[in-house]
Amino acid sequence: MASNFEPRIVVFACNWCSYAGMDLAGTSRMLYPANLRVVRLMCSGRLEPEHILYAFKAGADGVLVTGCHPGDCHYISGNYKTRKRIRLLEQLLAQFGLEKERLRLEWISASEGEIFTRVAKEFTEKIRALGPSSLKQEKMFAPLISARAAGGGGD
Amino acid sequence: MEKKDRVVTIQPITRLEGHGKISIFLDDKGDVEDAYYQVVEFRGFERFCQGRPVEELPLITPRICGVCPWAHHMASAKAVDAVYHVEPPPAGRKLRELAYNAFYVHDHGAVFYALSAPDFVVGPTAPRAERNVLGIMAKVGKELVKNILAARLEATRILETLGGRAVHPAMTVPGGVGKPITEEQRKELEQRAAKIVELGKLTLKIFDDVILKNKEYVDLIIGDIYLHKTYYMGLVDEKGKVNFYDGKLRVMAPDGKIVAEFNSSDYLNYIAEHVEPWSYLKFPYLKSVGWKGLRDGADSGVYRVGPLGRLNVSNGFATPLAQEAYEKFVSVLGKPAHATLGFHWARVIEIMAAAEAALELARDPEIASKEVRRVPTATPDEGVGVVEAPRGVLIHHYKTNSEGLVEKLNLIVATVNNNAGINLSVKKAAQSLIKNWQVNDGLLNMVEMAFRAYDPCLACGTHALLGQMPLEVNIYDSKKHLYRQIKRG
Amino acid sequence: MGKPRVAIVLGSTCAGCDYSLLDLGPTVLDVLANVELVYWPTGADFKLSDLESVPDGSVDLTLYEGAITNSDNEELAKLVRRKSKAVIAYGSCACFGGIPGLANVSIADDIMKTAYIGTWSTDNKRSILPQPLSKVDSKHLVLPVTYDTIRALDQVIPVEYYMPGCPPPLSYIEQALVAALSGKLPPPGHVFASERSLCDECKRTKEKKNLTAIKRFHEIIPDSQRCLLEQGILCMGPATRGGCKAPCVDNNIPCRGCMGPTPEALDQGAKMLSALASILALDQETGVSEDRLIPLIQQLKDPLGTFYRFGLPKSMFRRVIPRR
Amino acid sequence: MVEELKVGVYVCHCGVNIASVVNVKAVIEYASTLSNVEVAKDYPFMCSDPGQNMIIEDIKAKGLNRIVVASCSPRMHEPTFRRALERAGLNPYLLEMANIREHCSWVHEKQPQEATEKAKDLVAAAVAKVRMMKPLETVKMPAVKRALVIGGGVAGIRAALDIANSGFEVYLVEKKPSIGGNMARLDKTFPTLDCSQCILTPMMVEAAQHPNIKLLTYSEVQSIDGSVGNFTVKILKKPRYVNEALCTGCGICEQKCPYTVPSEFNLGLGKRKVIYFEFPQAVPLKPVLDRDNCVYFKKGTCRACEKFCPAKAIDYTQKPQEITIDVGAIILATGYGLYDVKTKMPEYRYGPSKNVVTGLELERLTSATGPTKGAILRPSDKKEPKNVTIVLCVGSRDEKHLDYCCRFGCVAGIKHAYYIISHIPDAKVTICYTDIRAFGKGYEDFYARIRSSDNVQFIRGRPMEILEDSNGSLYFDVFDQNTNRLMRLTPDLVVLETGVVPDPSFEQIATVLKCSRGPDGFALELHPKLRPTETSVDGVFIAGVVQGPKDIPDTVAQAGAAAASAIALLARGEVESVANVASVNQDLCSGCGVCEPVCPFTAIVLEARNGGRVAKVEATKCKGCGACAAACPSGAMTQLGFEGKQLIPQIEVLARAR
Repeated sequence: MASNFEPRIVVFACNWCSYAGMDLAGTSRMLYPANLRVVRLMCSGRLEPEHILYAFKAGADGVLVTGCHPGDCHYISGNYKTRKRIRLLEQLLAQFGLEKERLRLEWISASEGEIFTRVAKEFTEKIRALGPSSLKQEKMFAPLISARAAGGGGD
Repeated sequence: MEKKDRVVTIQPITRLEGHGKISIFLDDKGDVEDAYYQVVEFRGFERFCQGRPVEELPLITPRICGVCPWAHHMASAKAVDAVYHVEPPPAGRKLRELAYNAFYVHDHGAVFYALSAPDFVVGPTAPRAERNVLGIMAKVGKELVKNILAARLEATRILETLGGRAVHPAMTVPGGVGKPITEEQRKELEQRAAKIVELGKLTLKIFDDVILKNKEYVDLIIGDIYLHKTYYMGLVDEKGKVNFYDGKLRVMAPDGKIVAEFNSSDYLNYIAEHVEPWSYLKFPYLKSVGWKGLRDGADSGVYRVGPLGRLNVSNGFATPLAQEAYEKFVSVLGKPAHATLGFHWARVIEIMAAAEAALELARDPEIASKEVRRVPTATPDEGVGVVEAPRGVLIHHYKTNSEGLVEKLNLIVATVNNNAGINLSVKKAAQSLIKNWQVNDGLLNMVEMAFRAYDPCLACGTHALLGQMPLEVNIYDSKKHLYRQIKRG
Repeated sequence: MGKPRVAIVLGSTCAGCDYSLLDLGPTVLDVLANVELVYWPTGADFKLSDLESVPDGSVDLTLYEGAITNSDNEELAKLVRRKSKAVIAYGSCACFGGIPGLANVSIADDIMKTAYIGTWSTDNKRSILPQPLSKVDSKHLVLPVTYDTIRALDQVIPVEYYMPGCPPPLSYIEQALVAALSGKLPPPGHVFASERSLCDECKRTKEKKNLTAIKRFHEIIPDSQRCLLEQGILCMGPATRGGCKAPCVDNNIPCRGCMGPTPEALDQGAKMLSALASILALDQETGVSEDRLIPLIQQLKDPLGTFYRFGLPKSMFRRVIPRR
Repeated sequence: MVEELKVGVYVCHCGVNIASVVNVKAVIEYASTLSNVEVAKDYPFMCSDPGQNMIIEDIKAKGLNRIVVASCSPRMHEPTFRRALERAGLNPYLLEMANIREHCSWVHEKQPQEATEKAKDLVAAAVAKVRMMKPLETVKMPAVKRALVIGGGVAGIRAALDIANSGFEVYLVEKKPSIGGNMARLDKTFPTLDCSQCILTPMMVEAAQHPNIKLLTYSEVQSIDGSVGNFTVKILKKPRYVNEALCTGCGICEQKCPYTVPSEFNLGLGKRKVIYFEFPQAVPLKPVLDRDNCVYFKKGTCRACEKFCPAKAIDYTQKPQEITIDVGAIILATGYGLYDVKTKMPEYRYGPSKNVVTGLELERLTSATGPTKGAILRPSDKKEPKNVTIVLCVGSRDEKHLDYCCRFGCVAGIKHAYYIISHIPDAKVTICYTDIRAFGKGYEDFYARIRSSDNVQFIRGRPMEILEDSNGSLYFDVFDQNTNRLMRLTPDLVVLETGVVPDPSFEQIATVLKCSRGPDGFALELHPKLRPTETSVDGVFIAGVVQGPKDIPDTVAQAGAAAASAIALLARGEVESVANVASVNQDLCSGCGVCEPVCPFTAIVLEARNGGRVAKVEATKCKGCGACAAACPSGAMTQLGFEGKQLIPQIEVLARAR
């Protein structure tokens, strides 16, 4: 039942901007849904598409990738790499048939606790509305044959 | 009075590239009431090639069959050329043809020595443990077999030089081939081609000595068990000679009349495919005659392709040694030759023809030209590519969007063309060989020989892959209770 | 010890792997002389009953060729597992699903309809599809069940070794057979291929990896000396195991990844995707705005079919999500 | 042999910050069920000495070899607990923190259940990762014991002197002919009203004469390469056309030069010669020949300066000179410029009307060395203004212009009111203000003193458009929010306390240094509170207004702080790499070369290896971003401490609902 469905959301954050922004949300006692779980990296540029696919495979209903605003990367250009990778990954995920809304890229600066809080709320609601990710349903991988159209049959 | 329903199943049908089974139904007298030759697997390249960039298909479709990957590589390449409206420059085309002829030797050679020969060299009713390459070795001696394998390796090397790999090549690109060859490579290819010409001669001689000089076999070949009067189809060049790579499709009626000759791109006006729920293989037939069920004769649309088909529809070969052998073939089997086992003979003649053609091309200095491809400029749309696969006519037909992404495709594969023919041959052989519960290993093998003649490549047929099941004769009562079982071996 | 007992069995395959064994030439005879072939239907007149009749665990080495696309394949896989001490996933299909694994972009029903109803030449007004069980004037004919999701061998049975390649390079077959003959098979999990990616053995010269555009290989005539990727042609070589000696790349045709992912990769496609995105417009990346980035990325026409050409069933997601 | 994993999990209450929301006991219980967890304990304040000691004791007593601390953000206390591990003889990088405060208890106050469940996940994820962690080491490299200070204002001078006095060499680079910066333009400094020159000049001279300071005036930084401890800097010294070695600074050339142009130093209010001293107290006291306006360079005649120079120091052939220096640390002190009121705020009529001046211009009009020799005369008719309006926050605290406060405009404005009434006893001054921000030491007294004067009135409001009547006198309306009255003012001089912006030269330097800037263009400090003098680039520090508007005391204080940071680095004499560097498994690397161009710090080189290539990481150059690891198509490259093998188990736990 979608009503009691609680989305699982994995967040990837860079240490310098977005993770700090999330810390700020905390120190400012801003409230957001408890559905998010953060993986801390030094730079969003470390994040591999492989990790995102893994998160979905492991059961994430949504993945939120965050990094410094363009121009602000602590390592100069990591976030530009991330942007290119995510945009290309989106093309691939579309072919895999995964709803594009399940993967989101946001720039969060160290001072944008409020923006993160807003994004966290929006994203959680978006995923809640989408329902559980089909990748969770083991039956998707079941080798069984789908019901055939009789199509005339034998006689 | 309940009618008993009994079935003999032969699975797997061994020594062919593919996956099929024969179900033979006995009536209550123990005679064959009906026999079905089923292809039991399926993949569906027609579906998963959709959405792929069309220039990738010559790299994907060869995986339909690991035995004749070059046939799919070339048919696909020609279809893609057509889609992009680009023609290879002379050197590009000749390199393709050189590779393709070398491939014929490579494929036919393997088929004859590893798959067909045992039936004759070792003997159709010999214990099956001996009916294999080792059995042949025992008969003709290890040295000869070694030489044959070594000679065939020359064809392998030619394919490796031109396609990178002998199995699943990466050679063609839209408008030609990926890479030119050097003059040094051409010389090397020429030497190798000369060696496969020798293999061609040797093979003709072996066929002569072992089979044609053996009355028992000749009777078997021309005898009624393996005879079918059907239509035939094949590619011929402007002189009406056999051409494996290109030409027009010619159709010959059972009485030898040429009833159609058309550009391969018009195939849809002449060929349609019938579907049966009990086989993964479709049944193509001539539209002009129509599908009349699994029957032979002039009023049934059933036609046959492959070595026999090619020799029947053509006026022979462009090269001397092959032409000479062709004439002997006609003198023995007539024209058109309806003897199914004639496939074997036609096959060894084609080894000769392919080897000779390969040598001619390898001697042509132009193949070392640097201009081997043209970059397409036109907007891609639709195209058909047809070649003679070793097992017969092979059609690739692609339609793309303006970006060259495949929207729809159609594949009519050699063995599929022969599907109805194979069914006819199997049923007829079974009926004449199995009588009054007489079902034994030797007889069943002779039933298998009926289709082994076609060398049906079921991998191609279903664009699907092999599988295995036990061979046994199961006799059921009408309630499907097994009350008798004959296991081979 | 006596001759090693070897079986070569065929699942869903084009037969190219074991057909390529003939390209060993005369060596084949030595192999045949030195091993006891328990089962090899392509080469000799074996029936499955022969394999069924040998004691469990009595086959020293089984080469399983092909993917698992139907119930027959699955039964056979389970049978050889029972009979064999060691099983090699032989060829890309057995290792990763191979080209037939591309069928995981769809489901069996859809694929059937496309092939038996949708094609131009098919005359099938009654929309007949092949059926697992069908009756032809009172006679019952059976076909195996085709699965919706194609699987690699080790997704059905445990596998000791892997020999990728479409077909596998013959040198590795020789390696494996020699090991079997000497009774010195490597530790389980061994992959008969290079540990490094194809670039290690690719002869092309490499300069700076900075792609200003992605080109399809029919669009340009590449410099045959320089790295194809650096010329904008997507080559899977960097993300693909070596061992094949790069015959395709040598012919100016980009690698499509048949040797499979490298040892550290969880997902061959994702690895290549990340590498490609990283070096795309590298020099202008700070300047390239979103709206200019997307068209640049969309020059890659078919990410899924390119990144997972031979390995969709072993990709992280294993298949495209079926539309329900 | 494989060591047996023994994980210790320590959950902090942080007083009530965590414990009042998260059920710590439940987390402990859950943690103790996780694989390899030897101990799971809680404590009110894990970061306190007793808390740390508890961990240290357990490590020693129970032989723990992996530690998880669930408390506040790792950005807060990771170093603390790493040191604790070190004290216990454990490699400090075998630690993983679970942020159950900022990311949990504080943001889920209203959902204790959910918060507790989340805390469990975060702990489990930390355990999953820490189990895969390996000991890490850092790499050391000698640092060049020399510093570069860019900008010769009061901040740069102070920083240079502090470094020099601690015994290290300093290059002080100033783009203008003289050091001194904006402070040299001021007449007096608030609130003490002591003469700006009197306190600045001694410092300037001390810097010029200091044996450890190499002064490079009239020079600009061209490029900066390398990294902390080993920067290579190219500096372009512009030609003065005066041989500094020969010149005695007698000034005859300036007297004899027949041509004059507007003086930059006096902001165009006065004139200077074509060969000139930037200002009388210029340091170094060497003239500059302004080539663009020099008749000799234009027409080839004149040469007056050359003729009269007793030292024969004039050298028309001087060429720009490129100087390359190696330094270990860099201090940016490029200071500020004024907001371009002329073009951006035409409503203030600055430019069109000569009687609208900036605060800095008023400083020159008041200065004894200024164009009017210290007599406050309005520029249009050189008359003493009797009715002066001073407008505060011009461009500042204005979302249409600069949304930040300039932090000295208010008190400067008050000081300027003092200038007027002290120079012109019968003058009336009106100050239009938004708020009066007189926060500094002694500022409030000073403000009160001026406010109590009968000649100064304060209006709370910003002027509407300043207009000029036919005979050039100014008038404008302003709404006084204190009295709620619309007032019309008719001043004969308007002084604008304009907003400040980073000096234009900073942008180029920030770019070559790759050091990040805030939205307003000022340098972005590494941490606004804890590391205010450091930048995103190791070994590059900031002093003064380059980091944000400041008054002189704050500027000098920060200059000292920046100098201290630089001194600390130089005194250490070596730089240490980060521990989380990239690392390549050369057995698996095929030398494809994807990683090399991806690295922004040129830390990856491709070495030849039997016919092929293989990647190598220069650890001291690597900053540990991991971009190369993510780009590597084979997985041969990874980032220590963030290896795929370590991240995947963590992701697994966080993605899978229990």
